[in-house]
Amino acid sequence: MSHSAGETKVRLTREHARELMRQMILIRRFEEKCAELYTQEKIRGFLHLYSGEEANAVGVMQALTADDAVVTTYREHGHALARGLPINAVMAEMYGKVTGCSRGHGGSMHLFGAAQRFYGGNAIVGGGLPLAVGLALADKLLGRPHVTCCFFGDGAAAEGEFHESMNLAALWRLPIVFVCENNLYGMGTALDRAESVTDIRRHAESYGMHAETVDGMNVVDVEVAARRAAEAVRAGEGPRFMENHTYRFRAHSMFDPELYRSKAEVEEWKKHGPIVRFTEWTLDNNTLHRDDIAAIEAEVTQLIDEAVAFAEQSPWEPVTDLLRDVYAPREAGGAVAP
Amino acid sequence: MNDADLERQVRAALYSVAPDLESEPLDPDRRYRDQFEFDSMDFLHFATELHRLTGIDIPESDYRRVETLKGAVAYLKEKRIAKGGGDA
Amino acid sequence: MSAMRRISYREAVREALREALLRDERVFLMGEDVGRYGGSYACSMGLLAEFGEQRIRDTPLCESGFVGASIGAAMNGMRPIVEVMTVNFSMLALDQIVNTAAAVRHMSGGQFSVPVVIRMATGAGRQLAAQHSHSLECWYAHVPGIRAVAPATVADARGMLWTALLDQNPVVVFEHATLYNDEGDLPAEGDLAVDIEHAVVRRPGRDVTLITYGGSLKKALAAADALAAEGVESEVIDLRVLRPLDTPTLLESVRRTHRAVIIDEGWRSGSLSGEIAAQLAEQAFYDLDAPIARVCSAEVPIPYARHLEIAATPQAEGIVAAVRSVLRR
Amino acid sequence: MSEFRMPSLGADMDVGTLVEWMKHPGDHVTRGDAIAAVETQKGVIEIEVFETGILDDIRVQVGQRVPVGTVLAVIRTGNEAPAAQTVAEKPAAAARPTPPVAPVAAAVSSVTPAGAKITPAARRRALELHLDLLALRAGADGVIGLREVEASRAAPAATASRPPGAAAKPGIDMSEMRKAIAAAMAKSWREIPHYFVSSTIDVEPMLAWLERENARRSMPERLHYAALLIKATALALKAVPVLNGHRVNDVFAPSSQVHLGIAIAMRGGGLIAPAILDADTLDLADVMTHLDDLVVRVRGGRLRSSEMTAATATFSNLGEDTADTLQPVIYPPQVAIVGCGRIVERAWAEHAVLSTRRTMVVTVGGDHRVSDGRAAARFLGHLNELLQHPERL
Repeated sequence: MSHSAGETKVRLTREHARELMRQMILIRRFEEKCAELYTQEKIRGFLHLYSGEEANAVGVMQALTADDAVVTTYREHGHALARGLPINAVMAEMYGKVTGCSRGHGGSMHLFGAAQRFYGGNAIVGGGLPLAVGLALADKLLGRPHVTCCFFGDGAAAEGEFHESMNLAALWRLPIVFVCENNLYGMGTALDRAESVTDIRRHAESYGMHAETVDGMNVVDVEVAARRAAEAVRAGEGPRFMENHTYRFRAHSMFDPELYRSKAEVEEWKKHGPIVRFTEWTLDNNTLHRDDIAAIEAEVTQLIDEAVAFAEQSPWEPVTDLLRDVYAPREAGGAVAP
Repeated sequence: MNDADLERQVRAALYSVAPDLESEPLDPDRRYRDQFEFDSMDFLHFATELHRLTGIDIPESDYRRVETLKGAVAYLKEKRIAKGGGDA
Repeated sequence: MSAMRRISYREAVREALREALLRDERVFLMGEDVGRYGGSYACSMGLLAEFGEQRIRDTPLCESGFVGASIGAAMNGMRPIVEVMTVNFSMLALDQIVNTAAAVRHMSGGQFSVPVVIRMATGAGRQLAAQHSHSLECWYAHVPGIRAVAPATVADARGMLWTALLDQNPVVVFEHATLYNDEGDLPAEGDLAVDIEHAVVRRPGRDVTLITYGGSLKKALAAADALAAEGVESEVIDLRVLRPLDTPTLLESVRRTHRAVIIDEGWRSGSLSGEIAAQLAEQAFYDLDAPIARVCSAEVPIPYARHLEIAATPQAEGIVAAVRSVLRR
Repeated sequence: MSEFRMPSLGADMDVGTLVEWMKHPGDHVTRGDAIAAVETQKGVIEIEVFETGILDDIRVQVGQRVPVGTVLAVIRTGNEAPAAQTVAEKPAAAARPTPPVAPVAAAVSSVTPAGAKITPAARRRALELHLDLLALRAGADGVIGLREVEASRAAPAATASRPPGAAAKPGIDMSEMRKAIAAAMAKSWREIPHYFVSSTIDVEPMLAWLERENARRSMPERLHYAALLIKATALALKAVPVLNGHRVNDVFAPSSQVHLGIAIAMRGGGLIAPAILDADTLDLADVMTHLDDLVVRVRGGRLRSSEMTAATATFSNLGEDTADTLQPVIYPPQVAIVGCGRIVERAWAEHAVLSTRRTMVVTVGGDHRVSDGRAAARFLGHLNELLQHPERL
């Protein structure tokens, strides 16, 4: 494992390694279950899976405190679980049940968790970036020492909102860590067919922002880079940008024949998947043992089974509540001009 | 403004309320309501119209004084003098 | 009479695209994932191989940019067909469509036209929740300078595109996403172009006029079938063109049936259904034998859960109930 | 394209004489505009257009007398091309048969039974068929639609024939008006078993308040005591619903609104009772404004059709220098009428003290088929109470 990263050290204890492994496996198995449930029509709508990219969510979240904010995309199951949204509520949301983390209103693409400051999966490409700018602006104005972490894909870099947000964040020196999960394809369009400059990091640099490229298939590398970025941001240095090179093992969504890439390409990347690599590395240096991983698998399987049972048994939102939550009630005690 | 002018104003107010009276002979000494079918609503309209034409305010207690053509002319004359109004 | 064949709405769109590309060299297709991916709804599958990258252009995710570029290309001699994945995403291009495409002809004093065709999927029904399911056609139908059409049948999906390309004005085409798998019969050969000016009576009837378009047409027809069993003969009108509205066809029908039910997947407030109701009230008031009824989406962003999505959007049962109410049954 | 027809303005109107076109061909007309004046038995009434468009193709000329329902002109709406000039005798389009110009036309009312809703299509169809809207029976849901109109058409009882009116001449034809009053009052007296209940009301507080009030008001804002009586009558009617509404087809339908007909004498004889709509909800200044306006227009011979048909009860005030009591006759299909005598100073005993007071005898004429004297007495009690506190009106 090559974490040559200098100033920020990660103490990779056995417990921490086990936790990183547990989270990545939880996300992987959770999504595999979702794919299965999708084919059984328990889950509907679009289902965008994160398989192969788990190291990014798991690694970055290690650098955040409970008070930091997270904004993400429609491929956000991993972020939600790594951020600590209850697995039962996430699974129930996939089912559309009222016990879901968004009461079944949002589904796979719109997981929200106010308690975790998880500001949702946004299904408009690039739509989360200006939102993150605003969250960070508010924290700055209110003098809070919080960081906003904004995840997005490589496809977003082509949107105007990406560039507008980079500029605003840098101009106002806002406390944001931008995490571009570059998985090489915006849906079915390869990066080099969508971007004149494929080093997305360079876009951020052009706005005067510190940016670095990270191996997004290596969870420890991601964690180290994220801690470095978060510390700098928290120290008041303005926004930071991470371009994490990663790869999605599964199709863009469940309904995607993958005409735009070869099977061989996918198989080659799978050999270097984040779980495969972290397993090899921890076994090689005896941080973890095969028994540990078997135990994690067993534990995760049980959690997922319980989550499915919870979702199955959960009630639907009554249709009479259809119009619930369209408008917020007036703020209590708020002054109203006569 | 002489009496003839004032009489013209009174007649104008009267005929605006009841155009059909224009062709009828008008006895200057008799109350309108005794000569024509002229009720209290008509009278109110007449008084208001006279006020509009002359600018003179007629309190309700003076209504009795403008119930005839002759009375109305005399009343207007008196009020104009009281106001110090000339022909300006 | 030529032989008939059965094809899907998706195939009809693809055939229309192919025909346009073959007939007019100025035509090119542009949009997100229209090439390698084959179109997010697979409408352009195979076209990249046949026509090459110059004419089947994958774009980055930059709706304002590529829609704006199509406007420029149209003003400069080309006939672009742009695909925007969904009407929700078209909001990112709304500035270019409304502030430029719709306005250029008028604000240039007639010197420039914008003969672009912008296609987009619209509507709910697939549990895609609040950022992929809305019916915002009304916003485009609000804007002078734009022609807005909604092919609801395989024949219209096949035939509207060519006519739209002949139009010198920006034409926005709304394809309801629940229609792509529907099948219909088309002549095997011949000119399949159809007009994009008139509404069409899809089912004649004497008792009530159901006015609808796009994805709601089949629901209205299903409701008409159910009502026929009760002895109610519904006339079903497919608007086809959302701007400019073919009001005479609507008036002719309502003056005969004296009753109108408008089915519109858009929200009721400030909607196309409201505009139609207003026109009927203005021009056919004395012919009405019942208040105009509307079946629209509930005033809520479309929810994910299946039962809530169904409850939020027009359904045949609701249409039947609305018809019964205007018939006072 | 829509047709502007000779409207039916009352149960007793079957024909009308066009006396004025207030707009010319090619003029723009807006829904609600009075565009023509029609002479009826009741005088010249301005008639409104219910369409916005261009007045096109006038088919009836000034001086022509035509049955209700006859197309007077065509209103061109939208972007339609102007109609080819047609002669007045042009037969009506087949799709919308105009009524035959027959010597005997059916009596048609545009008044609907109070409380019933009639659809626009049904109203037009009924007019085409010369059906009396008052005779139509609503469906179970209280609505008169095309279905009910067609059903009534099958039942001939819904139509009533009336003798044709005498030839008209422009202006207010007093003999015609006398005839109309005669017909309506004879029908009322023949069919309605009237009862009369009277009270002498102390109007001293009302007049004293009014004198103070008028002293501080500018002349155009001054109130006539009739305005206070009208407001108080409307409020008292609201409290006694059995006096306020229409009786049609042996069924009394109370009205939730009080549209108070105001009997206004024409100079030279005759009486018209157009309504002040929702009189109970207006403030005194508004009542006064409406009253002024009605008086001026009645005496100028200009009324609007809706004012002629809406009244749910009628108010009649004899006025000053007249007589002590008025026993008024009900105007059908209404079921009550309130008559006020002149204001007279009378000796007044109260709390064992004798004084003089200005007083007025108020009489309610009621339809005994619908209400009893007790209801009228209750009304008079309310009215008296209201008039003792004029400042609250």
